[in-house]
This record gives sequence, structure tokens and C-alpha cells, in this order.
Amino acid sequence: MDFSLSNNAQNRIAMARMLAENMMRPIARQFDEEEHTDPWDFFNMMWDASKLNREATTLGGGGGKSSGDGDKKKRSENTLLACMQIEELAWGDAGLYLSVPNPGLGGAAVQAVGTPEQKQRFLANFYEGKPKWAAMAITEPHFGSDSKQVATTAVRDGDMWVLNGTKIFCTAGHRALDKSDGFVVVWATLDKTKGRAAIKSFIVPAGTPGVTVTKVEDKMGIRASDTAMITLEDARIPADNILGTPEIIEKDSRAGFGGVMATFDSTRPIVAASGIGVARAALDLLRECLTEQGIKIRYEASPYEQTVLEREVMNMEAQLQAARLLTWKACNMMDRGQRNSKEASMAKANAGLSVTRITQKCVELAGPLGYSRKMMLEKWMRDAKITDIYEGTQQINQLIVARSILGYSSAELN
Amino acid sequence: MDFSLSNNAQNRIAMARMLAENMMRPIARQFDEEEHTDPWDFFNMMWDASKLNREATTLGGGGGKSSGDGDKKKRSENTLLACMQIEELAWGDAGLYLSVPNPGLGGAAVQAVGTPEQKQRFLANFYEGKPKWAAMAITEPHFGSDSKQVATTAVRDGDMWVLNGTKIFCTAGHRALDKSDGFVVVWATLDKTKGRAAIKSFIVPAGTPGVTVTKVEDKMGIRASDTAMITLEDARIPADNILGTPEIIEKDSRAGFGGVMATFDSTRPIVAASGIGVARAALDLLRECLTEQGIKIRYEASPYEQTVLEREVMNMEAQLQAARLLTWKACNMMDRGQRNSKEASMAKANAGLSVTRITQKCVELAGPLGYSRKMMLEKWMRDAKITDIYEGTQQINQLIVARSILGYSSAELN
Amino acid sequence: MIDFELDEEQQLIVETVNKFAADQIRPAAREADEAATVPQRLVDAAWELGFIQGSIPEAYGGYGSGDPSAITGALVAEGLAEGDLAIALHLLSPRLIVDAVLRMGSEEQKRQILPAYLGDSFVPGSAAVVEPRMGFHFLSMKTTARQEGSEYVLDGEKCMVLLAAEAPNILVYAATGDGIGAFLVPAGAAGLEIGEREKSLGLHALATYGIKLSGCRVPASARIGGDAAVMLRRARVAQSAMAVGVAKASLDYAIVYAKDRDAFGVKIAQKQAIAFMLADMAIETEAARLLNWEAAWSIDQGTEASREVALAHRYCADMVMKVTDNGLQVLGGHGFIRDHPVEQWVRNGRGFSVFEGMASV
Amino acid sequence: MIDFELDEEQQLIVETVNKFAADQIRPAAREADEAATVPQRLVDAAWELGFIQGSIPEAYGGYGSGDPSAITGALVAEGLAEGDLAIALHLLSPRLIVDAVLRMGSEEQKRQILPAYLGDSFVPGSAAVVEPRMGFHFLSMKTTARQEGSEYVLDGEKCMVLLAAEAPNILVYAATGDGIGAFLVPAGAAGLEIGEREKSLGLHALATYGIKLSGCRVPASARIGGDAAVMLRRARVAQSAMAVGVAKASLDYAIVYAKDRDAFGVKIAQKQAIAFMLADMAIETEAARLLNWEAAWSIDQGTEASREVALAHRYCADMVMKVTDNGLQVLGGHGFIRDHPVEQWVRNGRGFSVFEGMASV
Repeated sequence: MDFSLSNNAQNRIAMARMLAENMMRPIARQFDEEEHTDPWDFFNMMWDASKLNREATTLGGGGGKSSGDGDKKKRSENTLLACMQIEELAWGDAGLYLSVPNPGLGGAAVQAVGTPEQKQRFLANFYEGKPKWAAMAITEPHFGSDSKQVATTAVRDGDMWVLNGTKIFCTAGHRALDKSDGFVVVWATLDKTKGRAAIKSFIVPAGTPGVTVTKVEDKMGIRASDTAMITLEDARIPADNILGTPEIIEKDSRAGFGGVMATFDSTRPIVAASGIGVARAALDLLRECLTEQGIKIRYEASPYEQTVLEREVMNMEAQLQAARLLTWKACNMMDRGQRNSKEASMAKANAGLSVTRITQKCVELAGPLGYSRKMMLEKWMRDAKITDIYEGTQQINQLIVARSILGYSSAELN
Repeated sequence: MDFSLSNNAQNRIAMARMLAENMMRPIARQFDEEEHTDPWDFFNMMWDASKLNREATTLGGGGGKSSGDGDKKKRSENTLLACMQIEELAWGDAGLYLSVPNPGLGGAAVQAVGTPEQKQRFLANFYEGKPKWAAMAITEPHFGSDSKQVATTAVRDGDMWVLNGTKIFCTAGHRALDKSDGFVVVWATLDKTKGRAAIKSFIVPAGTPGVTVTKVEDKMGIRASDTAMITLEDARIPADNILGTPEIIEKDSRAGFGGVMATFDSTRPIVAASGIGVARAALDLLRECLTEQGIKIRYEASPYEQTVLEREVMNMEAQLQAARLLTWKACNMMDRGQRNSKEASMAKANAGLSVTRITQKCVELAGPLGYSRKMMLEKWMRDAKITDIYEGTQQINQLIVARSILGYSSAELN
Repeated sequence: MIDFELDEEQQLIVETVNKFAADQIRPAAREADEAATVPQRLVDAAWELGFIQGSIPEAYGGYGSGDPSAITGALVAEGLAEGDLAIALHLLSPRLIVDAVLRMGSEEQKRQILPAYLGDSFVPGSAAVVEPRMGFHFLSMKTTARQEGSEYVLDGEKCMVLLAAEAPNILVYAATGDGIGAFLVPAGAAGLEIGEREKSLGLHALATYGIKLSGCRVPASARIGGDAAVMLRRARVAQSAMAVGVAKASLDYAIVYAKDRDAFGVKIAQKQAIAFMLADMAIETEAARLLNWEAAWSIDQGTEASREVALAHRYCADMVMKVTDNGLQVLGGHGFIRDHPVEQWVRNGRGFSVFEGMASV
Repeated sequence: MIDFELDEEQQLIVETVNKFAADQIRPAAREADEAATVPQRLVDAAWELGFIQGSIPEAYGGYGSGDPSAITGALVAEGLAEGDLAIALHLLSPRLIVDAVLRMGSEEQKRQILPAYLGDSFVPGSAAVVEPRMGFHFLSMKTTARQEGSEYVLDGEKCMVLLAAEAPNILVYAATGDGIGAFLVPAGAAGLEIGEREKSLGLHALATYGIKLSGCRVPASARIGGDAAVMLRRARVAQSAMAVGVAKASLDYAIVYAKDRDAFGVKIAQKQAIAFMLADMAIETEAARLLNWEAAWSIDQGTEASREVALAHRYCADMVMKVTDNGLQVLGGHGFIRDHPVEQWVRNGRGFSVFEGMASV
């Protein structure tokens, strides 16, 4: 057991922290107030930076692969490093972090289940040219968590797939399709009657005729990040843009639905980490302000002497660190090549709730200043809440944890 | 709207408080430590007192009926009065309060759905002679809340019913059957295949051959109260000891299962009130001790100044009063003849949780003294917990509230 | 005798308020939030309904029957806030002045001040209580009122002063040394500086400002009554009632959504995780309402009720945050989108632990 | 490099401890609670397994490899407490003395004191920290140690002193004026008065006592080390680990019960209300475990870790109360009956916010 940061980790964190402080914090409020605008200077800067260090900004970046660099130890800590860096970036600004041009969830899917040829076509040269985004489009207006309800259809027509349907809540979908030469991984069904097994994911490149971003959502928080509604009308893509086999295999397989679901095992800790970054930003600022006022937290004081403020700060620090450790453990297991679905959902469920409560409490404890948009606390409260919703809501992740500890199938517990 | 106590209420409370302080508190610890013994002096005293004022100790006493005494106003406040008095008695000791010789839940059932003749036979002269108890036997080893699972059978044989089965968690069952000339109302089914509609309740008098108390439970709290396991082997009772009609009416009716269920509308607020009495006892004692130490609760202090202790006390007072008001409202509605199932379950669910937390917190805040059996706080923590379990667990009551606000049937939400 | 039923007059008021909130306030709430303004037609409509006039006894030109009870005030506040909090605070703002004068003012002050708020149309009221610092607490103000001969000199800084730039008078609360005093400061008074309109997490439609008082002089007659802490407690009752209204809005919206939304072959409301969350929201909302009603009732009995008010205020502020957050959670991703009102209730709800003196009963 | 895996030695220890806890402690726990005594055979069996000897380096007659780590200590404490808390505290009691001497004592004290705890059989240890008053806090002791020439004079009152009547020595913690000192007081010392055995909410099987110190004189050499607060923080790590063990016991029991119990046509574990409660219990237990591991690790790094320990201690104490209470709730009425162990875990679990210095790592 070891709770020390490797040199590698310390360096990566320091670099991400530098980006967060100098490139993100200064523009965070502006792009919250000016929703639906694009921080191109930031995008270009991050794009160039990414070329230097991709893990820093790739969701699920190389989960499980060996990093091979700096760190003496043979064992990989790539997922862990990704989480640590993302915590720093989200500490800078969660909305901007989600806007960083990169292969994102779409890229993660290609990486997880794509063929070498697909990785070559869509990832190998991704970082060339102008900033690009790749997104994942799963949700549809009539369903959220129940992703086997996918109604978007994919029909084979000669050497093309023809997609029809509407996708919502597609993070960076607008930038992937309309503001760059990126792509969106779209979930569609080959046969609605066949349920999960018939659901496949398809790589839809920017510029594909019939693909339109029909709405960009107004949100409570993470406003710098675009959340797109995408309409597919007879959108035609090459036959080999399907991820995994086109066959409908009744039993889930890594290549099909299950495979895409498996990417959650790496993305959930990463979502947790981003929320933790936001909550830490709030807690850091609150503590700074308290220190300025000469208030010191007496951690060991008795409830007969400790103030409510001190206890609240103490509880928030414990909640935040607990969420972080759960997240790191889920990463640690992935880096060790262990199955971590339960731990990933534990981390996500715990972090989602903790960061929501922490940021809400920081606003409260900062009083009128906390409620004012002159300070960042209120923004972080709005930004943090999404942590408990996307990549599986609190309820979905609790359900996964419950099934796991009870040894139940989704049929036995739903 | 009125939050003032009527003279009638004030008198009843004062009387109950007097009993609680002088008759119950002095022996409370003894009959917690000496489980399975009987405080006969207390029984006899309460028995005589009951003759003077029955409502004081009758569960669901005259809910909905007009009291007609003292209080000037025409409108009834009988359910309210019962709750207020029971809060006082439980403040004295919850285990002893549950042990008070009276018609209890069994009597409440007879009162709710019995025929005039049955009321005459079992209630009219109940208070004559030596102390008596009447109990309700619903639960069986294989089910708790799911009371349509009743497996105890009732078979008609000439002018008798023959009962077979095992009942557990029958409060005061031992005293009703073995220590007095009382009775137990037993739930049994006329036909297991017919579900709810076939479940009837039967009045089983003490001394009925084939009825045996096979176990008296060891419990965490309310140890002065006996919790019996009752075995019925070819227990024969007169045909007219059935409550309601012997016919199996597919649709629930007040006379059958539904009728008995309806008694919960009065018993749940009463259970809530008893828990509130226990929690109040703990909070009162904690505050006394704090006052002795010169600690004053600064209710209006800011979180920057208020101590954790002060905030906890403040929260407990609010939780306790909230539970009390929810309980009083459920009573108020019943006294007005309004349907109060939702409010009764709201009160029970809220009180069950609140009194559990309050008593646990009082033990914590009293430190080593709270954990010691020299003080009563630890006992009240053990006594309070049952509030969240019997007469429908927290979960059952939440379910009832949910159905009510959602307008769902038990089929739609279960 | 304990009784939770509203009397006929109260029931009538509640029906009127709820209808107005549902038919006119709620449909305008989102746009008001995005446009950061309260539509004039709502102001006029509310004025016609006489929420202000009804709170003033006939003796002073209103058509209220005697002093309005805090409970009735709480019912109105809850109902309007269920429509929208920012709009409710705007519409009820005149009571910040009117109530203070009625309850603390001299006969002369009543005759002088009240008529201005009983014209043909709505006249905004304003009160300055909160001060711009983290540890602010309503009993420890740093804004001071120093008596100099026949005048009071006010110095200090306030924030969250609603309608400061729009109102003819601001009721400024300041420490007098022996407690808290309330001083009527007319717009444009020398030494009164009204800052930029504030931007906050919530209440976007409500115009609030920071103000500075630098040697601002008002005649002794501008002081309304003695210890004004009593008004700040009444404010907490009004705000707590509004918290209940906001929570109820979120609960009812989440119920409708959950009964309509499909997942895993059923409505999400049929899932215990969601159903129990809704049940808990309902119980907590009702518990908070009853606690605050009792606090209001205690005030109506003429007691200071500082303990009851503090308990209810704390409980309601925590409740509304939890309930509105759960309301958003029930909607999941859709709750995070501004197409639905739930996120607005979260942002408004968070304010209740900060608001002081922003409404009155 | 961050890593949560146990090393091989730790895994071996955990397996041994868990097997002993499951096979021998758990089956005896209820009877021990009712009979208020720890069976001698358990004491002997535990001694054979060498939980104490293993914590003492070979250099001093044990067979531990160097100073035992706080993490390893936490693993042992969690495992044994999962069997039963009272029994675990009894079995590990020698470490109260042994650890203090090893970590704070002089070379001479180590040579003098340790052998007594390394005989053929178990020798109970004892420590006196808690004092019988509501607001007691481990950093504000009223028991004093006054130096007089070559002696210390101890005065004060302690409670929850485990095995005070059975142990050859009690390590008494007292305020020295410049901090907290730990003093080894032999049984029967003049001025040491051991009271009646205490009766508590939980820990029935563990013998605890109140003791009085009235001018109790011990030689200066009886003082172990300097500021003994460090040992009280280690105690909190040990206790927090035990809290995790108790919570895990309740969680696992509730899982088995919920998967076996029918209601409404399914197992109750298939109801979201129950399933989510269990999921939450699992998450909270794991979160607390990791927090405490990090605190233990920080101590092993030689830091004081007062913040980390305080956070983990508070979190674990709250967690175990919530988890054990929910564990009981899952069983409903059956949880309230002493046929099942869950109520015992609630009673023991409540103690963690009170226990101080009752175990060591």
C-alpha cells in the first residue's frame, strides 16, 4: 500500500496545474457568462500542448497501457495519471476542460473496440492540423440511462450505413461536427427487436451529409462545454465505420454493446476526478478566505468547542478525500488490469454526491459573497452538479454497486 | 390554524406526565435490566388509573369519536389527546408504556371493525377484575410487512373456527394469554389461494386450548414490553369470534383486511408519538446536563460562532418538533374525520428516523456518560429504534407516502 | 386547541395566490430569469390583487382587517414563491417598508409614510440588511447609526439590497450600539451611494444592489421604532415560507416528470429509488411548512419567538437545498438543462441560508 | 506511487485474522455479550496466533520484523473487530502498553517492560485515557501528573479503562502541564483505586472500569516517552479500523439476510430501497477504510498526521453508526431481536465517537 505520488505523477500534476491556473482560471468566468462562444486561443494553446503530452487531456487516456516513461516502476499508472491531471484541469475550469479539443469519449470508444485500421484512420493523425473534437452520442430524447432503448437506426445499403435518428446531450458534438474536422461515435440499432445485441456504435465524421446539430443546450453549469442535439437524416457513412462486428450476437461481447459499456469503467473514475477538481477549487477558495480572516480550522477540537464552520470544513475535506481515494482505487485496479466496474461506480456515485454537497456548502458558508457572481463559488456549485448526472446518474451507479455486492444480474435487480 | 393546547390537553398531559415521572421513571432501568419480569405494582396502579381515564392508555383511543368532556369546543381532539398523553408516557418509559394493561391493538381492531355484540363481550367489561391485556398477532416467521402472506389458517368446523399457525412479534401476547384473562386478535386466512380478501382477524381469548406462547423475545430495547411468539395448534374458538364477515369478498372492504389496515391510520401517529416521547426524554436530559455545565444554546448564532454542540441540539429540537407537528396533523385530520393515511405514514416515517437519530446523537454528545448505563441516554437510544420498525417500517411508510403523492396503486408501485 | 386547518379567509387568499402564481407567475418565470427583469404586467396584476393593500388596515387607507397575521403572510409568501422566488420578492417588496412602519412605527409615521405605498399603482419597497462579508450575521451588523443631535448618521456597506435603485425609500438596518435600528433613507439622500446591479447565483429577475452609506444623515424621525431585530425575525418567517414554496414547486414538477418519463419498461416514478426520493421530498417540505407555521403563529401571539424562528429558518434553508437538488436529480440530465425550471429552483433555493430581511410578514 | 494493494505479508496476516474472526470470534460473540465475558479459549487461541508477539521486534523477544506499520495494525484491528469488537479490544489490549513502550520508551524501558508481555500466555494490557464527563476530549485531560523530585504524582478520575482490574499495569495518560504524559502504574499502587466494573451500551464482554488516582506516586522512570498525544492518535487509527470492521460485519450480514428474505414476491434485496441502502453502506464502509488507511500510512511516514487522523476518525465514527443502523433496519423487526447480531453492532458502533486510547497500532 502506498499513498505517495510518483515523480511522474507530481510532474504531470504540476503541468496540468500550470495550465489550469494560467490558461483556464483567467477566462473561466467569461465563458460561463458568454455561453455558446468559443475560447479559440485556449483551444489552440491546448491543442499544441496536447501534442506534447496527450495523456494530459485524453479522456481515459491509455487506460491500462504501460506509460513506460519517467516512472521507474514497471507497473502502469496511466489511468491514475489521467485522473490526477483531469482533477487539476477541472480545478481550473470544468467547462473548459470538457471543451479541450481531443478524441474525448468518441476516441475512447474507438480505442477500446476499434480495429487497427480504424485507429489508424481516426486516431493516429488526430492531432494533426487544426483543433479537433470527437464526441460520443448515446442518449436520445426518450431515454437517458436505459441505453438499450436506442431508436436511432443503422441500415446497410451496399457499402454504406444509413443512419436515422436524434441524439441529445452529446458533449462537444457541436464542435466535433461544425467547428472542426472531428467525428462523433453514434449508437444505433441494427434491429430494434433484438435489444442490446443489435446496438452498435458508428463513427460519423464531420461533414457527413444528413448530420445536423439542431440545438445546443442552455445549461445550469459547465457552460463553456457544448451539449448538442444531433439529427441524423439518411446520414450515409462507409461500411467500415462500424465499431465491432456488424453481426448481431445475442450474448453481449466486448466487441459490441458490452465493449462500449466497458469504457465506462475508465470514464466513470475520470468523471469523478473532474468533479473532485471542481469541489477542491471551491474548498481551496473557501479556506483561503477563512485564512485571510485569521480563521484556523481546529481539526482536533471537541464538539463543545469546535464551531459549525470548522466542522463543516472538516467534513468537506473528509468527503473530498474519500471520493478521491475511491477514484484512485478504481484507477489503480484498472492499471493493474483488474475488473473495476464496481469500484468505478462506487467512485462515481460517491464523488457525484460529495462534490454536489461540498460546492453547495461552500456557497452557503461564504454567505453573501458565496451567492454573488463576483466570486467563483456559485459557478463551481453549478458546474459540480453534472458530476452526479452524466456517465450514469447517482441512481444508475448505486444500482451497479448493488448488483455487484449482491451478485445480481440486471434482470434480478433493476 | 392554532398551535395552542386546549385546557383539556393540558390536563391530560399533566396527568400523564405525573404518572410518567412518579410511576415509570423510577422503575424504568430495573425492568430494562431485568428483562422478562413483570412490574405488577405498576400494572395494578395503571389498571386502576385506567378506570379513571381510559383514553390515556388506550391505543387509538376513540379516534374520530367526540370526547364530549372538558373541552368547550364541539370538535373532537381525541386522537390528538391520545398522542399527547402517549408521548408523555413514553417519555416516562416506552417499554413500560407498551406494557400497560389495556385493550391495546387487539382492542383497537375490535373497536374498529367489531360488531356491537363483540364490543360488548370483549371491550365493555374489559376493565373489570384484574389487569388484562389484549394484543394483535399479524406477523409470522416468513413475512414482516407483506401481511397478505398470512399462512395461519382458519377452518370452519361447526360453530367453531379452528386455527393453526405460528405468530411472532406479538406485543403483550405473553401477558394477554398467560398472565391475564385477555385476548389476542389473530390474523388468519380462510383460503391461501384467495390472498388479501381471504385474510380475516379472529379474537382468541386467553385459555383457548391449543394456543401456546412458545417464545418471548430478547430485544435490544423496550425490554419491559413482552414480544411473544404464539403457536396455534387446532386452536378452537367460537364462530362469532371472527371480526367482520366470514365471506371472502374479492374487493377489500372496511370489514375485512382493509378495515384492519385502516386501524394503522390511528396507530401510526400513536407509534410516532411514543417515539417522540423517548427522543424528548433524551433531549431533555442532555439539555439539563448542558445547563448544569452553564452551556446555553445560542439559537441565533452564526455558524462562525455557534459550536457543533449547539448546532446539533438545535437540529435535534427542530427534528423533534417537526415530527411532533406531522404527528399532530395526522391526528387532527382523523379527529376531523378526514382520510389521513398519507399523513399518518408521513408522521411515522419522519418520526421513526428522527427519534432514532436524535437518541443516537444524544448518546454521542454526552460522551462517556452517554455510553454508560449509569445514565438513561443509552437506554433511550435502544428504545427509540423500534419506532422506525413496527407498525410498518420506514420503508413501508415511505412507500405509502410515495403511492399517495404519485396516485399509484400498490400494483403500480411496490 | 391544536388545529392545522386554514380559516375561510386564509383559504380564499391561498386560492387566489396559487391561481395567480400558477397562471401568471410560473409561465413568466424562466423568461424573467433569462431577461433579468420582472414583467410590468405581473407587477400591475399583483397590485390589482391587493397583496399589499390587504396587509394595511383600513384605518391607514388599506383594506386589511386589523394587523395582518404572520401566518397569513406566510401563506401568501409561500404561494407566490411557488410561482417564482425572484418575482415574489419583487411583488412583496413594499411590505418591507409597510410592515416595519405598521408594526414599529409611531402613529405619525404611519400617517406620513403609508399613503405613498397605497397609490394607484405599485411602489417598490426596499430594505438593506445583508453586508458584503462571509461571516455576516444579522445580529452583528457593522453598519452603524450614530445619533448626532436631531439626526442619525449612517455609515457602512450593504449588499443584496433589492430594488435599491427603483425604490423611493430604503429601510436601512444598522447597529445603534444598543441594538439594531431601522432607518428610512430616501432615494438620492446625501451619503447614499447605490452601486452596480448585482449578479447572483439566483434571483436573476430581481434587481439587487450593493449600497454604500458614508456619513448619510437622516432626521431622528426617520428611525422606525426601537429594536428592529423583531422585523428581521419576521423576515426569516417570510423567507422560510418562500423556501417551502420553492421546494413545493420542485416536488410537484418532479412528480409530474417522473410519472411521465419511461425507463427500463416502466415510469421512473415506479422505481423505488425515485419514488422514495419524492416521498422524502414531500415529507421534508411538509415538516418545514409546519415548523414555520408554528413560528409564525408564535409571533402572532406577540412573543419574540426567537428560538422558534431560528429553528424553522435553519430547517427550511437546509430543506429547500436538499429538496430542490433532489428535484433536479429526478430529471437527470434534463434537470441540468434550462428548458426545465428545476435548476432555477436550485439556484434560488441556495440563497435562503444567506437572505436576511428580504421579505416580510 | 499510489497503490492500494496489500503486500504478501499483509495479505497473509489478513487471511489469518479473517479466518480466526470468522471461525472462532464471531460464533462466540453473542454469548460473550450476554455473559459479559471473553472466553479464555479465544484468548489462548489468539495468543497462539501471535498478534502481540508479531508486533514486537525480534530484538526485544518478539518475532516482528522491525517496527510494525500502522497500516498492518489497522488491518489486524479491522479483521478482529469484524468478528467482535469487545473481544478484539480484549485480545489486542497488550499492545496498549507494548506499542507505547516500543514507540516512545527508552531502550532501558523496552528491555524492562516488554518481556512481561512475551511470556507463555496472554497478559492483559490496560490504558486509562477517557474521563467521566460529557465534554471530555483527549487533548484536554483533567487528570494531572505533577513532578515531585524523582517522582510523578497522579491525580484524577478515569473511566472506560479496559481490563484495569485484570492487568498488571495500567498506562495512565495525564496532563503534565506541557502536554500529555503516559505513566505506567502497577496494579495495587498506592493511591490507585479501581471501581466497580462498568456497564455500558455496548462492549458487554469487555471488562472496563472507572479508576481514581489520589496522590498516586510513580517513579520518574514510569513515564513512557514525552508527549503521549501521538499514541492517542495511533489509538484513533486502531479504533477507526475497528469501526470499519464492525461496519463490514453489519453490511455482509445484511446482504446475506436481504438475499434470503422474501417480501412481495421477491427477495427484499431486489427492492431498490433495500438494495440502494446496501450499496450506500458498501460505499461508505470502503470510503472510511481508505481514509483511515491513508491516515495510518501518513503515520508510518513518521508524520504526526493529526489532521489526517482527525478526519478519518470523525468520518469512521459517523460512518459506523449510520451503517450499523441501516444494517439493523434491513432486518426490520428481526434486527431488533437479539437472535441476530446486528443490534449488537449498533450498540458497539455507537461507542466509536467516545472511545479514546482503547486500542493501538
